[in-house]
Amino acid sequence: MSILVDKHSRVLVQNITGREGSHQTRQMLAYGTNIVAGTGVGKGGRTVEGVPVFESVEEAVQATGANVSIVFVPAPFAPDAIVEAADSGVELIVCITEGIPVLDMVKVCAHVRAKGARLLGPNCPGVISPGLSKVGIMPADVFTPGPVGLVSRSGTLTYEVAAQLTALGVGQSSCVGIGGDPIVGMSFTDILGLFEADPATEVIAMIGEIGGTAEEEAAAFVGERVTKPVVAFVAGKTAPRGRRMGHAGAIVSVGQGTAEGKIAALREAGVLVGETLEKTTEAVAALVAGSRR
Amino acid sequence: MSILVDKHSRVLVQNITGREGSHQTRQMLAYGTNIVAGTGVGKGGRTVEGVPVFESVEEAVQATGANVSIVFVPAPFAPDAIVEAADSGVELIVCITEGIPVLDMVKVCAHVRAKGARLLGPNCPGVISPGLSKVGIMPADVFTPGPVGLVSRSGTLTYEVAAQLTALGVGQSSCVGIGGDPIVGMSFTDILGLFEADPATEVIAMIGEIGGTAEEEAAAFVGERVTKPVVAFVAGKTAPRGRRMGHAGAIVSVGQGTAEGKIAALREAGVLVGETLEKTTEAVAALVAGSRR
Amino acid sequence: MNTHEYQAREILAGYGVPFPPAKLAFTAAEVERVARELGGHVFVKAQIHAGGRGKAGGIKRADSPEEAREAALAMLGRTIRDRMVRKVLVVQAVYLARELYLGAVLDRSLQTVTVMASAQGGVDIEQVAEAAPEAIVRVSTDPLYGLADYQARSLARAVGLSGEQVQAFRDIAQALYRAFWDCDATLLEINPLGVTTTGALVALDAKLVIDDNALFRRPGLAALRDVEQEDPAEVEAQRVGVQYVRLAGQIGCMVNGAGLAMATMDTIHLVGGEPANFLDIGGGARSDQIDAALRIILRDPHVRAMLINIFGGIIRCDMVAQALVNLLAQGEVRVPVVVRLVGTKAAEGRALLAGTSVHIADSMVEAAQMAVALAAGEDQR
Amino acid sequence: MNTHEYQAREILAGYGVPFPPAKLAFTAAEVERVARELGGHVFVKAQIHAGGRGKAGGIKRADSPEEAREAALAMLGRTIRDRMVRKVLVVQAVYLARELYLGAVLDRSLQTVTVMASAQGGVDIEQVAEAAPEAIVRVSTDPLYGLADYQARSLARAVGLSGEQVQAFRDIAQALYRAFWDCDATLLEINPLGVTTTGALVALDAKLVIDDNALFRRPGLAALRDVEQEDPAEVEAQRVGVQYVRLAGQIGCMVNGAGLAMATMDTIHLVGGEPANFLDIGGGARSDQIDAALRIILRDPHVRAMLINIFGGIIRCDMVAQALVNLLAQGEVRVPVVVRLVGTKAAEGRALLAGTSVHIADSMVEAAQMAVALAAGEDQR
Repeated sequence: MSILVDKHSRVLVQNITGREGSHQTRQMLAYGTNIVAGTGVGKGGRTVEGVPVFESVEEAVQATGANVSIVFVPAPFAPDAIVEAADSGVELIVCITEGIPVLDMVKVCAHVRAKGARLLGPNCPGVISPGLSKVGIMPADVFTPGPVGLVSRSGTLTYEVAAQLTALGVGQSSCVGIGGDPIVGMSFTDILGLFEADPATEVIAMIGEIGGTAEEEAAAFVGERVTKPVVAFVAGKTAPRGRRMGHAGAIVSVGQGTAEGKIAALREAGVLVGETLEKTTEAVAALVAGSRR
Repeated sequence: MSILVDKHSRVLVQNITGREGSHQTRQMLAYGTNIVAGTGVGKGGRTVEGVPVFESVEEAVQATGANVSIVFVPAPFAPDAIVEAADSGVELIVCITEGIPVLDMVKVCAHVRAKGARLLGPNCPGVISPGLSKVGIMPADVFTPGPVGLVSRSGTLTYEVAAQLTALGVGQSSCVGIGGDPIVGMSFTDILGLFEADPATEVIAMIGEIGGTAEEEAAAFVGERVTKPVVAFVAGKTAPRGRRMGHAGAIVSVGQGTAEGKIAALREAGVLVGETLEKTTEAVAALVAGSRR
Repeated sequence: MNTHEYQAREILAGYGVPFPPAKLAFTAAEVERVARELGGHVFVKAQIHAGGRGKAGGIKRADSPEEAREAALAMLGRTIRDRMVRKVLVVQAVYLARELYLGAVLDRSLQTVTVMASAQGGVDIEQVAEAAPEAIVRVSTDPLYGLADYQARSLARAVGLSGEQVQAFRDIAQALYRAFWDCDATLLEINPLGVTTTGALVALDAKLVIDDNALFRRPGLAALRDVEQEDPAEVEAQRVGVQYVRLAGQIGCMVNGAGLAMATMDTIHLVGGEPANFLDIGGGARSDQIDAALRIILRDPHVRAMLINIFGGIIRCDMVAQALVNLLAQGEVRVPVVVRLVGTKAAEGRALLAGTSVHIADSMVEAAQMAVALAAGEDQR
Repeated sequence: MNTHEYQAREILAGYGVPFPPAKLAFTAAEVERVARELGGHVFVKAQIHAGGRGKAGGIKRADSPEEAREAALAMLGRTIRDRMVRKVLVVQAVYLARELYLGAVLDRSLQTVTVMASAQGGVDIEQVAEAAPEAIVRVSTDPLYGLADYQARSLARAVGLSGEQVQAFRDIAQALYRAFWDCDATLLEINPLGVTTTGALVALDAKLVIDDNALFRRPGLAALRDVEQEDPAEVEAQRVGVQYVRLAGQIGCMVNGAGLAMATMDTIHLVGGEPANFLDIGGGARSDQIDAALRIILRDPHVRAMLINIFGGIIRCDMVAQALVNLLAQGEVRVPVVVRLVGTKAAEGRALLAGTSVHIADSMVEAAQMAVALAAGEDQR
């Protein structure tokens, strides 16, 4: 079991004919992801890595039954690609694209919500259910199947934590990067709810960072709805106020978004918060070992 | 029994301090409508006909528990009044105001939908549940309690039909004017669904007119979901194409909205369509008599 | 509110929609000069508020400035489709391979704006909608997100465009969509949207109808109104605040409420007559409005009888009766009148009319029958 | 992207927000002349990209043109809060009864724009947010409908306005809201929004931060950028396409990934050091970008040791190592370096560094400890 993607996911690559799209398609196919279609404006009828290319998502969905899409469309056109996927009945849209204007995402998220679709990202590494399906750009070899559900706002921290867990002999059910932008589709809360309901997930690891209130909301959700043990890490304790730390979303402003506030809220809700990544992954490993005993 | 409003409706009059608002408040109070509050910008703290006036809907709702509002705000400001009511938790908003720009209503209807409120109108006479509550501007004396549910896009046709029914000795459960604008809140379909579920309603009378496809959608709904007998009348058989017949919504355009098309769709769905208003009300009376036998 | 082609064209051009060079002209001499400036091969197009002007001689091709002058002489100062031609648009001729249609309207059911396209452009879209509805492709927009690129591209492909034309079409469609909102339009169309022999897209005609209810906040657009192109009776009705639409029949009618007015018209038709107009005096008309409305009807030379159908609510029947009595006293009522009064102060109204030449009816059907019979009698006189 | 007060002011004025008369000036003589034009009583305000300029001498009241000239002399060509003052805004003095705050920001949780107001204007809103969060009133907008009248009115009443001030405030708030969207802002504020002694509302300062991601479609706004006001290292980083933020510590760090970079900074702090910068080279950096990033760090005179923390994915560890080896060979590396390499080609990367002066660490904590120790050693030298 897993969340969001598995062997039954029929994946569509939006802008499969682009450099990044075709490269990542190769990587995902190598992992065993069931890629059934791609789109490329003005490129309908071709194939990329054996995958048929369509002019529109609607045509791709009709021809192949794709139900998950991954978006490699450049920032100026990515909002449109997400809207197109949502309008065409795609259930899960994973947007890798970085640099989308945030007010575009205000509109896109409202649209996706109204259509009843799920959006991961933008500016995210995607999702991997180790051994089953990879719909993302993460280096596959650091992930291994197992009982830990991992969710993070950061790409490299996802890889780092997964690698440390794997090194400790602890595998993952699914690893989800929700994206580093101020406005993203699925939140920590959404993913925590899915992990809570997923029988394959025994322990949840959550990697937050400064900016916004997503970690505080996650803490409230854990307090009320999550029965599985949750371990967290929050990056950015040393970040100065009012400066954007790489991620457009990683900025402390108008009294919101400090690491201290997030850590306090998480601890309040009974979440174990690691001081370093190493201590965080060790705590996760200990909980897994404990639950296995 | 009735739909939308009854003795338990706690009514707020938006712009109660205006000429029309205060006049209609008097009429509604005389009918026995439970008016608990009014609003008037810059007029908070006064009373009108003994009704306390508040500065905002939120304050009015908090102080009085109002759950139905009736809007007498002039067209340029009416969209805002509807949004305010929806944001403040009012469950049913009746907008009497005529002349609201239609693209404003595109935004307002989306907002009201998202808030889970109900909107009647704009450009409508409101709703009356004879003997229980009148939240509207209709002349009360032509209505009488009874088993007919009446819904219409037109104000005067509502009065005309109710008067004819009353003259025939047939009363009404509720009479609803959904409004003559191209974009209104509740549709025929919404009201038909409420009448179908209302134990007090035995026969449904529906008064349509040219323009749009609301009658065609109602016909499809009747065919699938309505078990009670429905009698209809459609006004505008002699209206020329492309000209607006008084109501902003009464215009035949781009192959849609002819009386013939509507009548055919309704008959197809098993709805009895009267050739004149008189024949329509006679058919309703006969059905009521039949169901009483 | 209707606008002229040249006005709609100017608005759309401001959003980047490509049009061929053109200039408005008021005299034949001006037309000749403009035609010369534009290279001699032009279309001369009457600027009137009427559809179907092409078939009625309102659009003419000219291949020299002199021909353009002659075409203009045949239009300017004349009446086409009941509209006086005061100005013409002189447009450089373009060589077209195909004519498409592109338009935006309100979708009432989905409560949003729908953008439509068709490969069958250059003719009235109403005709296409009737004869071949499947030839019109539609996309519904999210009012927050707007017309998505992919939607515009799918319309482009559906009307047979390809390659760079798809992007060009997208830009035009999105410009049209933005203009629709910015103008509070109820209809905005480019018809035909031409595909030139070299494959470029160019807009050849534009039609814009603006939501009357929104004019209060669009003073710039309200100023585009050309009252001269409107029916004087309708202009007068608008001035006094009643709703009037001229029709072709002989029974003038005055009613309160749009629905009741239509039902009255339908009843007249059903009993063998034809309504001369739609007239809704509204729910709260004043005496002076009623007087003005009656005069508008009486001024129509086709009217042979008048039917007044009032359901008194806020409006009082006695007030309506009194207005009629006053007009009768002034000798202004040149046709037989049938009155049906119901509701507030109906008895008082009927009492006022007792002893006058006015016929009183009890029901709408009866009133219509009486009016039709009286009109026939008038005709025989 | 930050903008200057005079730029934000000009934009908001275009939406009808009332500001007192003012003029930008580049020399003291100009300031004197402008002050005279404006009636002598003015404020001279340094146009710099830094908060808290008032306390730092960047805003001065002058009651004569001569005083204004002197105030300008004390600012122009000098550095305030690390920013060079090249221009000042000369603003006519206004007599205020109260100072309010009005601003718009993104609400990430509700995924829309929030408009905030406070009766405690004139100070940094961050301070109000911390000291008295309840003094800030917020309304969340529907992005389709916009800032509703009633919402603006409720903000106005919450900050103590009444009567005609409420409508004036509403107009300003709705202008601010529209400008926020039109500018792709991430922050737009008027602080203070003054209430004059006669009760009128007037904007006295404006701050606009624009979404960098949206500059591609806002060329007019992108042109407002004043590179001279930015940290040269950050400008260089932006030029080469890496994310750099200067901090106050002594350990320079280069990391791939924003989250990992922050975690690295935190770890340095935890083991007793302080990071000299945030630097994320991104997921797919090229050799030349890595080289540029290393040089940016080494150019910082406060750096005493460098920590390189790479999780190889798309980016290869050997490429990073090679860039470092090249710099070492050129003698450009003036501080001790600790490297941690994990993932793609990590072994190859470590092999390249064998035999150089570079210290290799296995974990992030170990790397941080080594870097902090080495920096301390440097300091003692």
